[in-house]
Order: sequence, then C-alpha cells, then structure tokens
Amino acid sequence: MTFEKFVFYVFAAILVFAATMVITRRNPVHSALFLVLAFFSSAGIWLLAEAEFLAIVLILVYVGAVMVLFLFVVMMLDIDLATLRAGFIRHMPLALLMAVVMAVELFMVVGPGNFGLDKVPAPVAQAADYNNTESLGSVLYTVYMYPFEIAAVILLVGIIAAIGLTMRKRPETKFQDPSVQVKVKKADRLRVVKMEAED
Amino acid sequence: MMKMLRDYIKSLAMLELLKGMRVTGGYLFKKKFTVQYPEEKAPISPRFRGLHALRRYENGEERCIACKLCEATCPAAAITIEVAPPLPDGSRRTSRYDIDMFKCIFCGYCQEACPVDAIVETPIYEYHFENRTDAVMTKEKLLAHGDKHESALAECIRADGKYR
Amino acid sequence: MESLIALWEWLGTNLIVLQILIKIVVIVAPLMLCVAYFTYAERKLIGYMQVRIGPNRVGPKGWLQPIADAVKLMFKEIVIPTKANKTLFLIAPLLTLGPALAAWAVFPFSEGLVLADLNAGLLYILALTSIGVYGVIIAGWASNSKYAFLGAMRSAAQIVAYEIAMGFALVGVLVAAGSLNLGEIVRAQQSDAGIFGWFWLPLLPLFLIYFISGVAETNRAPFDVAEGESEIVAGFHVEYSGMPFAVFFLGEYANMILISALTALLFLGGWLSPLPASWVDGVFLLGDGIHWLFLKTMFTGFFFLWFRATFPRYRYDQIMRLGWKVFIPITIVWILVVGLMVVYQFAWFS
Amino acid sequence: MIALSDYLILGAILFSLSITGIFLNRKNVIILLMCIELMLLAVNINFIAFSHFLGDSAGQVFVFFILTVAAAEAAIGLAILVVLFRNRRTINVEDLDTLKG
Amino acid sequence: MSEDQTITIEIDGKAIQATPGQMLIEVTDAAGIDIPRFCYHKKLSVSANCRMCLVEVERAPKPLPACATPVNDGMKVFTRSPVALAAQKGTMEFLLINHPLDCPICDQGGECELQDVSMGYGSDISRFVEGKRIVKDKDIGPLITTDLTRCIHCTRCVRFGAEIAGIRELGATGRGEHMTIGTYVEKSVDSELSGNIIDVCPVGSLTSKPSQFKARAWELIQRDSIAPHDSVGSNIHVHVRRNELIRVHPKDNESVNECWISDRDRFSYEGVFSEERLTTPMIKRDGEWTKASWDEALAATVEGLKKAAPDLGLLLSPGSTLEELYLARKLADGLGSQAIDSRLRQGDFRGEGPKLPWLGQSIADLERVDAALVVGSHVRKEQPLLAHRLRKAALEGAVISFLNPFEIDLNYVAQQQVTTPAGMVGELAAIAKAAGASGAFIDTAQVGEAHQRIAEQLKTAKQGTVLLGNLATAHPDFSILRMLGAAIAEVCSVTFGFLPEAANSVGAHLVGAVASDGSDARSMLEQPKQGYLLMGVDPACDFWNPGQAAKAFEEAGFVVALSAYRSDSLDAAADVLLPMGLFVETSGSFINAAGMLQTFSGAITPTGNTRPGWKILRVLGNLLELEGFDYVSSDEVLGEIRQATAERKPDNMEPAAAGDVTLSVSEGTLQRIGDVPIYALDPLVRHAASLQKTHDAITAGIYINPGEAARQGLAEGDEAVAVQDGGRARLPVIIDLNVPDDCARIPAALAGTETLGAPFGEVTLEKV
Repeated sequence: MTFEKFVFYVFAAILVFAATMVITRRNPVHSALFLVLAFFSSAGIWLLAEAEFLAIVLILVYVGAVMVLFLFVVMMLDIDLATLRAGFIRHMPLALLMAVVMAVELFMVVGPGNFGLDKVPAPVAQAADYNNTESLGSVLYTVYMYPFEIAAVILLVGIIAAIGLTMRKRPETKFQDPSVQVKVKKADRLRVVKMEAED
Repeated sequence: MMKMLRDYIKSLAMLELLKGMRVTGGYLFKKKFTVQYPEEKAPISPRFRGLHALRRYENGEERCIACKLCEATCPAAAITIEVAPPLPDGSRRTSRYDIDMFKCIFCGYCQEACPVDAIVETPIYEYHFENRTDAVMTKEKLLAHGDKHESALAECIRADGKYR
Repeated sequence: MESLIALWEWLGTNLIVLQILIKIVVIVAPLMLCVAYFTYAERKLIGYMQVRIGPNRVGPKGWLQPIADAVKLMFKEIVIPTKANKTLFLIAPLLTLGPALAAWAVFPFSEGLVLADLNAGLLYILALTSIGVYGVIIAGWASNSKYAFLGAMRSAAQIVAYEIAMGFALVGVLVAAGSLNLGEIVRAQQSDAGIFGWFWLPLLPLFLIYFISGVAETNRAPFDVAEGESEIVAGFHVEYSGMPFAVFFLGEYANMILISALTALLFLGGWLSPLPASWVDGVFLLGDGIHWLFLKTMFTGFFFLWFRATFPRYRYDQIMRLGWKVFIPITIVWILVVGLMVVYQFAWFS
Repeated sequence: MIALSDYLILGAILFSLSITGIFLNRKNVIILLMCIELMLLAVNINFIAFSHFLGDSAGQVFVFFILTVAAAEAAIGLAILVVLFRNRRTINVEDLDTLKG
Repeated sequence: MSEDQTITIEIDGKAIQATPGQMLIEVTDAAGIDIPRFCYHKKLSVSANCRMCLVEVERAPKPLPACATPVNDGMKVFTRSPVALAAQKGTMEFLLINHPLDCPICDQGGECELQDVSMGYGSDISRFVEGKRIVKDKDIGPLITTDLTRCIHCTRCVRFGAEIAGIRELGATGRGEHMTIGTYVEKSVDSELSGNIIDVCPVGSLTSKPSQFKARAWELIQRDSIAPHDSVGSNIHVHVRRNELIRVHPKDNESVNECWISDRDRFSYEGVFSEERLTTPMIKRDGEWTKASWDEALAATVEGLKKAAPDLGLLLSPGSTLEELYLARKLADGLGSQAIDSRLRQGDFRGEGPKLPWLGQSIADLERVDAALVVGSHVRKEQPLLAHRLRKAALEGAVISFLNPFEIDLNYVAQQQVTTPAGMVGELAAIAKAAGASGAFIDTAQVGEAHQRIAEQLKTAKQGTVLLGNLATAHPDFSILRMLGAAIAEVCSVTFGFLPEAANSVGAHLVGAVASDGSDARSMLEQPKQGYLLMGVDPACDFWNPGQAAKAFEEAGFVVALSAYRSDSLDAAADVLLPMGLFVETSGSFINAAGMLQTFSGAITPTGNTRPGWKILRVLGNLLELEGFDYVSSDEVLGEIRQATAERKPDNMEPAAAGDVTLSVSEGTLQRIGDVPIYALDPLVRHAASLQKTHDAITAGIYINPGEAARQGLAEGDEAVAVQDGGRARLPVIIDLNVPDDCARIPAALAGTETLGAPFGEVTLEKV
C-alpha cells in the first residue's frame, strides 16, 4: 500500500465514522460537529484528488460559514430532544434495510468491476507549476460564465430570502443612531451664557 | 448638504478615533508617578481609617463601656455588642464586641460616635485573614490591636487633636 | 556549518517527516516566545498609556513576568463545571490555538523562507482563520453556562460578519497582486518606490478595513464583546481555568500576531525594505530581510495594544452595523476601484 | 494507487448513510438538513473523483456550483427553520401539518 | 367644677377652649402643643418643682410654670416666645449642672426625657466648671437600680409612692444641692407596684435591675401583649431584642390598667428564660425520662389518650389562652370526656354556681364605688391594680370593708373583719342578717356592731359592691360564702362580683373549660381517672390539694402534661411532657375580670423545641382523627369561639336552688390558712428570678401569732412539722401578728408545702 492510499483510507474511515455519528447522535450539536469533521476529512480526500482549491473552499464555505450557522441555530433553539428522538429505534430496521439495499446496488454499479484501476487508469500527476485555482478560474470565467453569473444570482436571492424570512421589524423599539451620536459636538449640546451676576 | 458630506468624510477619516489615540499615545511618554508599594509607601493622614482597634486606659482598663453608640451608628450593621452583667463595681463592659470586616465599610462613624475614644480606626492597612471566620474581629483581637498599635494611635490622635 | 547543511539535506531525502517537524518547531517555538512577550508588552504599554509602569516585580523590570504567569497557569487546577460537556470543553481551547499556529505553515518569512509554498496560500489562511470561531463556539456551548454561551454567540456572529469584510479586503489584495500565493503578493509590492510602492497606499481603505476586521476577528478591544467583563463576566471562557485558559490566551495572542504579520505581509510589503531597492541594495540590514517583517509586525501589533488602551468597548449592535453596513460596502466599492486601476494599469500596477 | 472505484464506493457509502439518517431522524428538521449536506458531499466526491480521473475540470466546476447552491440552500433552510421555531416552538416535522402559519 | 362651662384662652396666637380649673399644661397637651416638663405627670399631683414648663403669660411679670398655672378666661400664653425659651433654656442649664455626662452607660439613654429635652432646649456648651454633685447609690431591692447622681429632683417617684402605691417609701431628704431621693432608712421599696417608678422617672436614676445593661432603647422592638397573671389583663408592651425579652412596659389603657402595671406583670418575663424551661418533648420510659422528637411524643400521647378515653380528666391552667382552653374542651368532647376543669384552686363545687362569674362591673367602675365588701381576698397581692382602683375609691371617701381569715396590709383606711376560716361563714351570715336577708345560716347568725355598720354602708351606698376573692374561692365552704355574698348584694341592691384568680378564669367559663356535670377539678382528683391531660400546671403548686393530686396522678394509667417548665412534681406525675410556649411565645386571647376579650400575638419565637399550646392541641386533635381541628391560625380558633359564644354574657346570678349547705370546716382546732402568695401564682412567676428575691416572695413557713405560738410551744425561728391529711411538711415558724388565734397561715403553692393538703383545713403542728 502506498502512502497515498494509506492516507486515503484513513480519511475515508474518519469520513464514514463521522457520517455515522452525524445520523446517530442524540444531540444535534454533536451531529453538527461531526459533520464538520466529515467536511474536514473529505477536504483531505479532495486534496488527494488534486482539487486543492475546492478543498480549501469547502473548509472556508462549509466549515467556516454554513456549519457555524447550523451550530448557531441548533444552540439557540430550545429544542425538545426527547420527542424528536421518538421513533428512532422503530425506523431503524427499515432504514438499515434501505441503506444496505442501496449500498449493494451502488457497489454493483460503481465497484471495482466497472471503475477499477484496470478500467480507469490513474491519471498522470500534474506538472509542478500546475495551478488548480488558475485552471479552474480560467474554465469558470470562459466556458461557464453564464452558470457562474446565475450562481451569483442564486446566492443573492439566497441572501435576500434568508434576511427577508428572519427579519423582524420592531417598530416600537427605541434605538440610537450612533453615527448621529458621533457627530455631536460640544457646541450642539452646551450653550455657555454670559450674564451679569445677580446679588 | 455640505455639512453632511463633511461629516461623512470626517467619519471615514476616523478623525475622532485618531484624536483619542493621540491622547493615549501622548501619555505613553509622560512621566510615571507609580509608588513602589511595599518599599515605598504613600503618606497617610492621621485620620486614616484602617483596621479597627479597641483602646485601653493607661491603667489597663478597657475604655469601652458598651454604650452601643457605635453599633447604632454603624451604617453597615457590622458591629455586634453584647453587654456583660454589671461588674461588682457597677461598671459596664462588653462581653462581646464583634466587627464583621466583611460588612465594615471603614466609614469611621464608630470612631466618631464613641464617647470614650475606645473604638478607633488605626492607620494600619496591611493585614490579612486566612480564614473566613477570622474576618470577624472579636473583642480580644481588637484589644490586642489596640495594645499593639497604641503608640501609633496616640501619635495620630495627637496630630489630629487640634482639629477635633 | 556545511555539515549541518549536509545533515539537513540528508533529512530532506530520507526522513522528511522529521525535517518537517523540525521546521514546525523552528516556527512555533519563537512564536510562543513572541506570544509570551507580547502579553508583557501589552501590559507594559497599556500601563504606560495609563501613566503607570505595568509589571515590574518578576525579574528585572518584570521581564520574567510572562514566564511566571505561564508557570502559575500550568499549576492551577483545571476546573470542569458539572454538566459541562467534558470532551468538547477540553478540545475547545485547542481549536482556537490550532488554526492560529497552522496558518504560519504558508507564511513566507523572507524570500524563499516558507514551510509550504502553497499556491492558494491566501485562501488557506482565510480558511484557517474562519475555523478559529469553532473554539469560541464550542467553549461557550460546552461550558453549560449562560454567560459563556452568550459570549460565544456574540463572538461567533461577530467573527462571521467580519470575516466577510476581511475576505473582501483580501480579494482586493489578490486582484492587485494577481496571485493567491503569499510570496507572490509580497513580490508584487516590490518596486523602486520603496514604502510607497506597497499596497497600503493604493488599497488604503482595504488596509484599514482588513486591520480593523482583524481586531474584531480576534475579539480584541474595542470589539471584545465576546468577553465583555462588565456584562457577561468573561464571556466564552468564564468557566476555564489553569492550562485550558492559558491555551485560550495563547490562541488569542497568536492570532493577534498572525493578523499583525499578515497585515505587514499583505499591505506593508512583508520582508521588503521601506527604502527604494536601488538605494539600499546590499547595505547591511537596510536591504530586504526577515528583520523588516519583524519590525512591521511589531508596528502593527502595537496598534492592537494602542486600540485597547484608547477605545471603550463597542456596543454589540454598533459592531454589527460597522461590519455589515460600513465595511462590506466600502470593500466592494474599493475592489471595483482596484479592478479599474489594474485594468487601466494605474501607477502602481503598470 | 487509489482507484476511481475507491472514491466512488466511498461516495456510495456516504450516500447510503445519509439516506439512513433521513429515515432515522425523520422528525428533526435540523438533522434532515445535515443529512442533505452529507448527501451533497457524497455527490461532490464523485464529481471530484471523475474530474480527477478523467482529467476534465468540468467536474470541479460542477462541485463549485453545487457548493454555491448548497450554501444558499442551507441559509434559506435555516432561515425557514428559525421562522418556524419562532412561530410554532417546535422543529418536529410531524407538527407541521397545518397550513396556518 | 362645672363641666359644661368653657372658656377661651389664646396659646401662641391660637384660640383654644378650656375648662376653668384646668392647668395650662393639660390644655396644651390636649391641643398638641409641646411644653417641656419633668415633674409634671398626668396621674400625679402637681408639684411644679422642675420649672421646665415655664411659659410666658401676658401681664404676668415672670414666666409661669404651665403645670401649676390655672387657665383664666382670655389669658394669652406664649410657649415659644423669647422669654419662655430663655426661661426654659436657663432651667435646662441648671438641671444639667449636676447631671452627669454618663448617657453612654445609662440605661435610660435613648429614651430619656432629659436627653430629649436637652436636645431641644439645652445649650451646647457648659459654663459650669465647678465639681459636680455625686450621690451615693442606694440599694432599694432586687427590682430597681438607683443612680441618684442623675436625679433631677422632680419627685415623681416620691409622689408616686405617696399617691399611687400608697406607701411613702421614697422621699427627698436634704435641701438644695444636698437634696437626695431615698428611703429614710436603708430599706427596700416593696410595693407591688414599685416597678412603675422606673417609668415615671424622667432620667436614668431609677432603672430596672433585671434588665440592667441588657440593651439600649433603640435596639428594642416593641410588641403589644397582655399580662398573663392576674385577671386585670393589663396591656403591656413587650420589648424584644434578637428574640430575647428585655423588659416589659405598661401600655396605656385607661379602662384597664391606666398607665401602670404591677411588678408581677413587669418582671415575670424573666421566667421565660429560666433554666427549668422544658424545651424538648420528653417521654418516660421505664421510669427514665428520655428526650424525644415531637412525632414520638405525640404518638405516645395519642396512644395513651386513646387507651384512657373516655375516662380522661383534663386539668387546665386558668392562665391558658382562650384558644387553648377551647381546643382542650373540643378535644375532651371528641374523646367523650366531660371531665375538664380549670378551677384548680377552687375548694368547693357544691351548688351549681353562676353561669359565667366575673367582676360584675367594669374595672373603672371599681374606683367609683362608695361602699364595698371584699370577702376572702388579700386584694393587694392578688390583683394589685384592682386594689389600686379600690384604693382610689377609698381615698375619695368610700368605705371598703374586708372579711378575711387574717389581717391584710392595706395602704388606706378600711374596716377589716378578721376571723378564722371557719368563722368566715358566720361573719358573712351576720352581715347578711344585718342587711335584712334571710335563709340558712343567716337566721342563726349573731349580729354584732361591725356587721350592722357594714350592712348599713352597703345599703346606703349609691354604688356599692360585694366581691369574693381568691381566699373565698379556695374556702371549703365557697358555695356558702357565694350564696351569702349574693344574698347581701341582693338585699342591699349592690353589685355582686368575683375577683377571678387568673388571667383567663372568665374565659375558661366562657369556652366551657369548666366541668358542668360534677366531674370538677376536685372530684377528678378525689376519684382518680384513667388518664389525665395537664396544661400549664405544676402538680405541686397549682392544685387545691396538691397531696391528693400527686396521689391521683400516680394512680392514673397515663398522664400527659403540656408545660413550659419541668419540675420534680411534674416529672413524678406525668408520662409524657410536651413543651408548651408561654404567653409571649404564642398568640391568643384572655378575657379579663370585667369580661373584656383582649387578643395578643406572639412576641418572640418559641424557645427551643417548644410549640404554642393551641398548635399542640390542634395536632393532637388531628392525630386523634377528631373532626374540626384544621386550624391554620389562632385567629381562626378565636373566630370559632366568638361564633360559639356570641350569646353568652357574663352572669353572676346565683341559681335559686342551693345545693348541699352543710359547713365542712369545723371550729376549735388549729386551722390552716393556705393563701397563694403574690409571686407564687403560676409557673411563670414562680420562675421569675428577681421577683423571687423580693420581700413579697415569702418563703414557705408557719405564720402564727405570738399567743398561738406560745400555746403550741413554738417561738420565732423554730422549725415545726405541719401535719395535714397525713401529709407532713417541716417548716420554719414565723411570728405574724396578723394571723388570728386558732389559725396557722401556711401559704400554699410554695416549695415545701406540696405534701400538705387543701389550703383550708385542720392542721397540727409538731415541735421538732
């Protein structure tokens, strides 16, 4: 076994373990944290597949932003865990059956029989000056220009939708405008009046 | 309009913040006047209100007559006094005189109220406890402080005497 | 000397792991020392700004104070609250320190002096700094304390918000430099204009925003609502004591040094000499070198302390407003400006 | 050397696990969302693997888009969840059987 | 003076109505104008010797003392004019000349009239540099501390002694600076009202000895209560500091105690903190007393009571609260027993007796009588404040006659008929005959001159009264005395009344804590019951016949005692002891002699593990699973009592049918007079240490007159053994001129007399 393959198996094992924990942990916070672990290990696997840019973006976007949001929501909501867990055991056999059937079917399709090394040879390693980011960028801004623009629009729509959904207008709340506060000068608030002293 | 623009540019330029930083930056180079405490000590007033003490007369008799004026005047209710049964000579003394140092706010009212100058606040401010119960100054401890610091106390009283 | 170089090369060919480890130690050990003395510098400087003299008891002029603090913290009892999530409680400090140290892997200290010359170095750093928030969130949640949790929530929202501004500021840098490689970015600032050729001038708004966002990102004053002593005691690390607390501390200061060093690298020309290259070429210490980077880092780090000594804590809604409504629009506008400058080959980009 | 099938099998296992997760945690919207993320991850692994083995960057471009869309999806999903919880005090899927908000 | 005539005077510019003859200070006090004073006291005569109340009166050449200046129509008075203020300030300065600066160690400090007034009228520096006067303190007994250096010679205490207490015990000797207050020769102040001079004294010269140095005035929390001893029901203020009773003060109530209280009410609080307090429930197991928890003790009680019921006797102290007595009655009903009584010291239960015996009039009415016949009462020592009312009447000219088995000390002129206990019936019958009544005993009586005179006075009285006291109640022929008294009252058409013994004797009748079917206190002990419940009593002292009581309890299967104290006799008698709170530790009500219901609440939390009596009885009721014991507060109990007894009014009417009317005391032999001394009335006062050191706290002894002593061959200082009903007690012999021949006064309720029998009866003395 080569070093590369060893690393792959280690990452794969961690990934599968983390994914199992995600679906079985009682506490959603733990689930979310294990999902983070899953993203990390798949980022490692992506690195092995020479997709450096995407691996880092996966961490940046998923771990750094999306999962933080998940954790935020999970921690903030006062969720009744007991009722949500109800039926976990009851659904177990069916779920396992489904999973096994699915896995077996997929194995049959994607197994070494169809996609083994002998069928699909390992690619040649990229040249030393190959820049994954650069190559991806050049494709993205030429061939996939329109999809890229659409993705940007989708993100924008996502932002607006998320804000629109969660924004609560509270017309009755009082607040100060800090920018106005900052602009205030002494002369605006204090008037020094000179006057004759009275007896 | 112009004012708005001017304000906007001003706030972008963070002039106010820079002013603040100038102040602190300026103090970076000012002369420091820190007192190196255990070696150097700041002078204290003869009216300094530190650790409490109960004084005695020169013949060794306790001054405190258990009049409870200090207890009554104490704004923090830190003082607890119990009066002993009348002594054979008819005099009145405490059987218990506790100051709870956790409650005490060192206002000095007890000292003010005392008609016989028995309870005083000494200029002693360096003391410690190792035990929560030690924070309650009992009569024995207070008298011991008084005996120990009588000379310092006498000096304070002498120095402050003409203003009393 | 030559035998040492020979040994190094031998290690590189035969025991690469050991070589990497040695490299890591060579980076981390001085870094830890820097962290220790950064705390000392902070106490001393803030003391001076408040017209007092700061620590002066341990060792001559208090020089051994950080060591004493470290020893003290090491021997303190580690208190784990009942009902706290023990594993996460102990992992959390490591999650703050880890990314702060790992980021140095792609950091070029001088020409060619870098542990891993990654093409997407800037992206890597961005990814790692975004992970730092996990330490805070997990610490706050695992403590099972409402103060800690409130602190963590504040800090998480704050970090996520400022990360965007920070990321946009970096986009400006990489547009200007045309590379994600940190070494390339420094080299892009090399010109005959010396100090005026660096990116801080054309990217002045981005420079300021990056640095201020960095202050916010590290939860330093005046953005330290995550700790907010006056309202939520000590924020996410209320329940921490002893060594885990020390690790949080290390993480915070390592992050500050990292942000300072990155600012120096991205906007202040990294290891480049501030004098025009043609003047100082070959002159002892005036030419490019790691010492310039060190001085620049110290300079930017000084601002962290100066800010803390000067500004009162921001109110939370003001922080959010600043991040979302001021910094992000400005960065977006300035990215456009930088783009135009680059396209039309304006002054610095010719 | 790592074979393409290794990546694909890993993706398949991950996919099966996320299906199982959806079955097991059918009441908890948050875990359902996480399972969907996991599912997308499995798909992304496949894309990356194919892209790597076939030497075509189109797979990576797809992953890029999936990441984008998934991030937007997660944001909106969580926003809905928060609104839901705010109005109904529950995130139990079974309680969401009325049309009234 | 004619009440309807009013004049108008002007004080400080305000027109004020006044009655001619009023003193200026009375008018200003009524109008709320403050004039400083020391010697003036509304209950005492005017002496005008402190000069503090000087005010300016128009057209008067000098300032006049407001306390001694009668009002005149149209007079103009200025209390705050410069002249008046200068006069007051000058007086103050003179008063302070010799007053020591010892406020910090003075018990009066903080509530001192001199302090208060000097704050308002004193000057801040003293011009007096000469030596101050010092007066040696005098020891005037265990109740009052003197510090005569502080005295400002207001003579309030002197006037109190002369006018209120009726004994000139204190006086002023010397003149000018050498004037001192004191007893003329070194002796103690022994009046039973002596404590009031502490209140009367405006400075700290006379202060309470038991509470000396205990607390400062500002530390005390004042709570209202009712005195628990005699049937006056004096209103008192209980002063508490940190859950400790410091002192008791009178609370003004003109219709009850005016502004005085007796020493017994004032100093008995000391008994609350006696060493002998029972603080935890006790159970006797195999003759050994062991401490028990409340649960255990109550379980043992319930078991014992269930076993004994319904042959159960409840003997309750008449000093218990109304609520306690009512609950006890309810408990007895629930357990099917009718044997309940609180007339523990009554000697004779023949005849039905009045429904609800009481004083027959209001307490204030007593001072308005112009003739009174008091039968069998050492009234000064039994009801000091009622005696004070009678004295007031006597000083106004009323003729008060007494019929007693021994001559009593009186502080006014009165007629005293002294006879042997057996002779009392005959004497009373003679008075009845003289008054014109007829019936058994009366017709055969020998009427003498004195009887004629007494009868005449009663008959001619505009407002007269016949009162029966404790000695009469304890008399073995009480029913005959009662019948005779009622007959006299009827023919003379005067009020007939009783001087009830204890704080709640009237209340006990009201709530039915007295037996109605013959199983009274005396028969309950003569025919022992299976079980007894005792409340607030000490078997040695609180029963008519302690010897018999001890025997009865010994024979009983189960005795539970609710008691505040432990005592040897209680230890011997009881099987379970339940600690009960005293009057300051419980809430409750008393009905006084005049039928006035007064409620009080607890002043301190019960000592140790004790519980208020009503709570103990309530829990007992619950544990015995009886109906209607679910009270939350004593107010609820009181409400129920009010509802149940709304119809009942005090009633002294003697039922027509007289019962057995044979004399049970025979003449001729040596007879015992077993009065209850003032400080032996109830357990609380018996444990009040300072009172027990007073002159009135007599020790057990055989008090006989010299002639009788000679006949018995005894002399003062000898010891003799008194033998009564087989009980023997070795006691010292004390010569007492007040005791008639053929009688030996051996006071009851004192340690050493518990082996003897009833307070009246044959006794033989054996010389040791």
